[in-house]
Amino acid sequence: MRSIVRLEGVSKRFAGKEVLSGINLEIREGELLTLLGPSGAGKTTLMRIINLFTRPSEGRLYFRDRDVAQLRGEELLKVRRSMAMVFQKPVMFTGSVFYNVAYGLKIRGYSRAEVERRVDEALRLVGLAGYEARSAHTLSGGEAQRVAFARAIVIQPELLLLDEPTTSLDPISEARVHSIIRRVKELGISVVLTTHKQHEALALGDRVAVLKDGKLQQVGPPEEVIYAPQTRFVAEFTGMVNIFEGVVEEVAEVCRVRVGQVQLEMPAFEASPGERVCVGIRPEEVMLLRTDVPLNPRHRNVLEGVVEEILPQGSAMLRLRIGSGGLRISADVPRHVVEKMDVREGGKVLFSLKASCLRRLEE
Amino acid sequence: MRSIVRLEGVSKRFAGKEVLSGINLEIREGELLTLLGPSGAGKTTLMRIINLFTRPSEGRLYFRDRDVAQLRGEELLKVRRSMAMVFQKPVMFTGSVFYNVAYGLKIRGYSRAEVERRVDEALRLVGLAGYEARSAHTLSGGEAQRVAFARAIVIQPELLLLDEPTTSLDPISEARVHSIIRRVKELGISVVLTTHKQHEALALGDRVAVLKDGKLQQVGPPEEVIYAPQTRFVAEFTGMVNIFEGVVEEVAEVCRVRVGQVQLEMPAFEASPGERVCVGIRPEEVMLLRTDVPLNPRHRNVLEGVVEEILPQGSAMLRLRIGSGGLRISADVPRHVVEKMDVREGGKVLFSLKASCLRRLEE
Amino acid sequence: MEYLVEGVLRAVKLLITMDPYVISVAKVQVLVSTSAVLLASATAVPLAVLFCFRSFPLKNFLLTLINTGMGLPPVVVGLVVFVIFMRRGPLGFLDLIYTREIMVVAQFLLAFPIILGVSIAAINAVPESIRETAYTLGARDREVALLVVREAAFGIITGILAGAGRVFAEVGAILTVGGNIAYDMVTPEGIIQVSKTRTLSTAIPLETSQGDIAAAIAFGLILLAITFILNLLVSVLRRRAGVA
Amino acid sequence: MEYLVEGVLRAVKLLITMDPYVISVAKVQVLVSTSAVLLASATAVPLAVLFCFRSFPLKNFLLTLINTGMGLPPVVVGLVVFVIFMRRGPLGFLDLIYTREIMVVAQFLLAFPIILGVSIAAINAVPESIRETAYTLGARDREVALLVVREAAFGIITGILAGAGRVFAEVGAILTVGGNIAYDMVTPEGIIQVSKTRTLSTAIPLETSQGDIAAAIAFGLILLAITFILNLLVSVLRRRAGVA
Amino acid sequence: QKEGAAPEAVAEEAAQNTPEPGEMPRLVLATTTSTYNSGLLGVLNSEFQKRYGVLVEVHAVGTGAALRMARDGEADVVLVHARAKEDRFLEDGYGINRRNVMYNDFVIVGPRSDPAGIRGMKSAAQAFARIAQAKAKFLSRGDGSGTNAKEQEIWRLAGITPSGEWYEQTGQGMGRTLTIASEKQAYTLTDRGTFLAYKGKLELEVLVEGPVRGGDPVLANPYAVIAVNPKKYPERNYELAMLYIGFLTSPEGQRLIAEYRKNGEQLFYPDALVDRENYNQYLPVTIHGLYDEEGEPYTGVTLPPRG
Ligand SMILES: Nc1ncnc2c1ncn2[C@@H]1O[C@H](COP(=O)(O)OP(=O)(O)OP(=O)(O)O)[C@@H](O)[C@H]1O
Ligand SMILES: Nc1ncnc2c1ncn2[C@@H]1O[C@H](COP(=O)(O)OP(=O)(O)OP(=O)(O)O)[C@@H](O)[C@H]1O
Ligand SMILES: [Mg+2]
Ligand SMILES: [Mg+2]
Repeated sequence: MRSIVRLEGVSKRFAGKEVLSGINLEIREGELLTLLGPSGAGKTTLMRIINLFTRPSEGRLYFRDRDVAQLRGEELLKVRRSMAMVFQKPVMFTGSVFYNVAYGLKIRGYSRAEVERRVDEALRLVGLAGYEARSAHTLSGGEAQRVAFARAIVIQPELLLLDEPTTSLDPISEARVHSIIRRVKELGISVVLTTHKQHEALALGDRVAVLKDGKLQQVGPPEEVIYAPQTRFVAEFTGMVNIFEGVVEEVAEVCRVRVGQVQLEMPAFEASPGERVCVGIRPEEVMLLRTDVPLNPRHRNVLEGVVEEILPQGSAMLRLRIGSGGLRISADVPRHVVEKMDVREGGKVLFSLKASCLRRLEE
Repeated sequence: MRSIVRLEGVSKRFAGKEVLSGINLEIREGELLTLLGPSGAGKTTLMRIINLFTRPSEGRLYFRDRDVAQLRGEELLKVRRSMAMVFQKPVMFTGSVFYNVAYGLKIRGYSRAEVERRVDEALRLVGLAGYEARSAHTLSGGEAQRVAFARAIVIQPELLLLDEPTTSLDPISEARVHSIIRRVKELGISVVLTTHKQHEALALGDRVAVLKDGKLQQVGPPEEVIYAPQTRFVAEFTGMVNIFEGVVEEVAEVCRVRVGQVQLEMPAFEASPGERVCVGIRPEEVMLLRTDVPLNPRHRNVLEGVVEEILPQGSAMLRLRIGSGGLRISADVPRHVVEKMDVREGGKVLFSLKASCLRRLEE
Repeated sequence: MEYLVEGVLRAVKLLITMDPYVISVAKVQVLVSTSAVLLASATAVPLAVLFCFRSFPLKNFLLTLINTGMGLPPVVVGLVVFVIFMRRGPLGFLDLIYTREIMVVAQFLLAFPIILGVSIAAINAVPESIRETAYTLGARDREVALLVVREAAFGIITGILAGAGRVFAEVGAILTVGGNIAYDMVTPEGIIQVSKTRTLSTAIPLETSQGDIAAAIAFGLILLAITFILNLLVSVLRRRAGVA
Repeated sequence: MEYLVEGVLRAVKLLITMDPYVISVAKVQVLVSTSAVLLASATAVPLAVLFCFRSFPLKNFLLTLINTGMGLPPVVVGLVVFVIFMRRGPLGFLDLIYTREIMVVAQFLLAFPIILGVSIAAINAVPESIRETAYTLGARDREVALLVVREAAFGIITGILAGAGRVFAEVGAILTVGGNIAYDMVTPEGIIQVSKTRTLSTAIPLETSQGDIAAAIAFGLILLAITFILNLLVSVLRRRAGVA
Repeated sequence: QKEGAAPEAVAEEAAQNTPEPGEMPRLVLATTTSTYNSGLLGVLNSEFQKRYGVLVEVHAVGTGAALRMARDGEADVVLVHARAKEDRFLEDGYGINRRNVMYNDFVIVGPRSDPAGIRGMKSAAQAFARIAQAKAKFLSRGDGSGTNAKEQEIWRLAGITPSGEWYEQTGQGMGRTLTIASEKQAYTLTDRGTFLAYKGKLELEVLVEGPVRGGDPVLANPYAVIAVNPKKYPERNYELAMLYIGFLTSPEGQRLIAEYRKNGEQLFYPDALVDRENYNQYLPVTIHGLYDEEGEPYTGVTLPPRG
């Protein structure tokens, strides 16, 4: 796939503070790339750089293989006009919904008829047909968000930049926006979407880029990011709550790592004995074992522990916090399993950290 | 527990449109009540009524057993001063963080020393100690949210009203705000919190009140709301995606309901044969059955179906959309189960709708 | 009080009979003052946008100067313009003194700082996000400026109305550079007075100096009526445009 | 041009020598005009808050009236005040005509609509959420109003400066009600002129009519200098208070 | 020791030594602008103040407005120059005890090039007729002032009703009208005093002289002082007004007028003294609220002997 935007070694400093550093990232034609990161990670800044709003302090920015980082005037305008951006907190221009949506077309000099046709189309797409005459300031938050969408889509950009488009929406509106985004993608428009919601990044993105403190942590398809997090941060941010520091004791076909009083067996990785490493496992990969049947010898890393706390996790799962050998381990277990096994706070449980699910994480 | 606020038959109309109707709700001393509902449900309106901001069109509003709905002037002020509200989108006053937090104290005429002591305490509570001199307009969204908190808490209200306090926060900031809210509760302050996030309502609330189209759907502890939804809306909004309309065929120790070509067995409820009813089951309560071992006769409502789609659901689960006998059923199954059973799109599966999990829902 | 009553009656009568003198004087007023306001708006509003969008050294000091300019004494402005354009002055060869054109120049100088100052305050209050949104939609600087002006319309229009108020009511400057000149015309209906550079505002002190207070009040009322109609027009247009 | 140069030199000389006549005239100006501006601000700003917070019938029409008021011709305001307060007028018994007090009244009427109009525009731009937040924090109406004024400070101050600009430069009204009176006082040092109701602004046309254009320009410059210093003061205070 | 004192100290001291204007009895004089602008009133009023401790509050507003003020009871005494209006003022009962004070004259001025060719003409009316014939630019004050009234009178004498674009009305005071005439190189009628005061700044010349320089007697410009009738306005200070009239028409007052010079030129010619030896100047005998130099109530006025 051809790339539409490519960043090479892009850095940005504000008043000496490095907000983005050494970003290498490609946005491919037709793809939906989600940019996942916590507040302050630099997501908005990165979007603004792509939109030629903010000039990178260092590095190169290619738009369709042309270096555009230092463009000015009409040249810059031409490139910017092939993109559209929807801000985190969209503002409505004073005036009607029509005025808002038509704005980008009018300044491009489209004919009145063409403007009307396209505005109608765009409003239809976001499910606001018939809203043309409404004053934009009287819209609800969700409606305003969708008008902002229509305003951006109507100019038929090659690349659509969406900065946290669902952050303040309720689940129903969020689902609607997601389906609008999918429809936009079907129109062949490439999309970059920032979010701090893991589930959104994973559900929408063809690829997910995880950003933290201005550095790209990992870029890849959603499954890879969840199940093969490369860094401690990516692991934490995608919900891998069990992260331990330990010391490598043996490197062979499998590796053995000592964590507290426990030795864990896990898939081999490059390291030398005595090295300090960070390992992690997702809470739903911690398996409760029945104590009323003999232990299956297949199970590795079987530990005994005391349930310190049981918290609801979503609606179907419960999260057990288990203390074991100086470690605190969280396990997400379906409610009905917990009930069946009669697990209670203060009770003892047997569980296994499946060896194949344990992963080594970079700091 | 004594009630701090009680609403009796409260309705509110704006320009003839009924935004709240017949709300009966009690807020108990020391509790944290979450108000769950989609956008436009009337959550903000309800909060404003409690804060004596908006006068109900009908009904009574008691604050500590005193009818306050029609208070005016200084009397009203006195009651309002024992509450504090944080808006959905908090605005900062122009000036320093100190100015913002101190505002409520200054207008109450506290001494300079007392103001400084309390502001310091409040900023410490929200983790912004040392921010006093910062200009409030330069704060990030999350920081502003926390300053708004401090501004409300500093006056030591008896009741704290929080309107969607975490809506625009990333998960890390959200967790921080949650822990602040818990600390506030420990100070003995009662809290009402609105949200459209099911997980937040359930995780934080001592009780959850579900609001839709201005009507209270259900009020109760979180588990009750999830596992015993009374209405179709509560079920849908708390993630019960499998909802079917059917006809009662038999009412005995168990009920039998025909849905499409399928007859479902479920716990008894009051109805007469031939009545149309609505029944539902949570997707994680749909159980995949192994086909390589004989069927356990315990299983009720065993159906065969074709997997039409597999979607990621959170990070650990997959959602299977299964077509069966004219129904479309969603099942949330742990990823590793799906892998082990080698379920694929287009393949056949056997599954059971556990009878005890099927629930009747009012429209 | 009789003066007031008489003044009101006189104003009504002059308006009803469409007194040709009053009409010619009012015409000059409207012509000169609206030209000045339009010119001042056309220059001050774009400058206000520039002022708010750019940052440069001494910005605050410049703002203070602009605000000071709102207090330029009209007579002094008139004198300075006069001194520059008078026969022996550096621009005397243009032969503009005692013409309507030079009155426009003088009033322009009076309206300009007010419109500029109030517009700056109004544009300052428009959130930056409006500007940025326009840019992301592909707007040019000029288009962004227009949009911001539209958003600040309420305040800017207030500024323009304040500027208009000043020049419509102002005497010192146009009297000095315009000369308050009228002449008599012989017509079949008799001799009528026709304004050359006399305006309603400069006619008022003339009536006062003749001791005709009622006439002065009548002229003032007519002037106010014109200002009011202009204001009404603006407010209707504003609501029609839906900007504020 | 020589007039201009001479005017500047004369202004500098009058200031350096602290000419007692100029000082007494300037004192009256500052006294009268600042009183008028302060009074007008003290009434117009609260009214602007009320205007913005309340909705009532004919609100738009009232706004148009206020904006029209920005164009009240000073001479007419002067005449009307005069007619009301003159010996034979309804309030003649107060014996206020040709006093500084009545000058304050007249200038108050001129400053009031400008400060009101511009303040309304400024307060209109403050988001309603500011107001509501204050209420939830337990503020009384008065405290909320204060807060909103603080938020709109930049615009309101611009309005007050525009009002100040108008009255400091204004001649028509104070000339009519104040009479532009100065006394020749016979003192041991000789005859010195002392202002009773003469201000810098009314002294300017007097000098012009006496043919002393340079003196007129000098007085104008001194007036501008005073306005400038007041503006500078306001801008410093404003930054010190951190409101805008 | 006054020599080295800082200017502000002098000003302060002056302010201290001087009775506050508010404490002194006050006389309100409404007058035409030329008397004030020429500086003559300053001289007369300081002498009056020195002598009687009375402050004269001058409203220099033009003849029409001055008479209006007096009619409204806003003045004690008027000093004006428009005979017809004065007569109406007296006839209506608002004024009383009119006295001639002084006179000067009007002159016709115009551009050096004199396009209508009126230079040196002896008759003002004929000069006007020639200007009208040539349609040479002529500026009228058109403000109902004394000068304006005189101009109308001359047009009447010439039998002409001036109209058309050559005949413009400024509606302004003499000084400004002269300035405009100079800028436009137009003819105008002016009182000699104002013309002399502005001469340096004007590109105009006297083309037709008034009676002071032996010209047309029609161009005479007499000033009169009139007290406001105490019957109409009992609250006005009639006694002070009469004191002022007495002072202006006294030999002392007349001497000051005759001696007043501006730029070396005499502007006004005294006109009040009568040739009869035994003519008694009217003066009030008691004046309420007035005290003499010893602080004793003031009971009469003794004017210095004639000469
Ligand atoms: N114009 C600026 N001047 C100074 N610092 C800035 C500027 N813009 C952004 N920053 C800083 O850069 C960092 C990254 O900001 P950015 O807005 O890109 O984060 P984000 O990932 O979009 O966060 P959020 O989820 O809160 O929107 C923050 O620390 C922010 O304070
Ligand atoms: N002042 C008002 N005038 C007219 N309608 C109003 C007013 N305030 C609220 N409404 C309407 O009342 C309904 C409920 O509004 P409310 O703000 O209480 O909802 P909400 O549950 O807080 O929604 P959200 O999650 O979007 O904040 C909406 O349909 C809204 O349009
Ligand atoms: Mg951001
Ligand atoms: Mg809400």
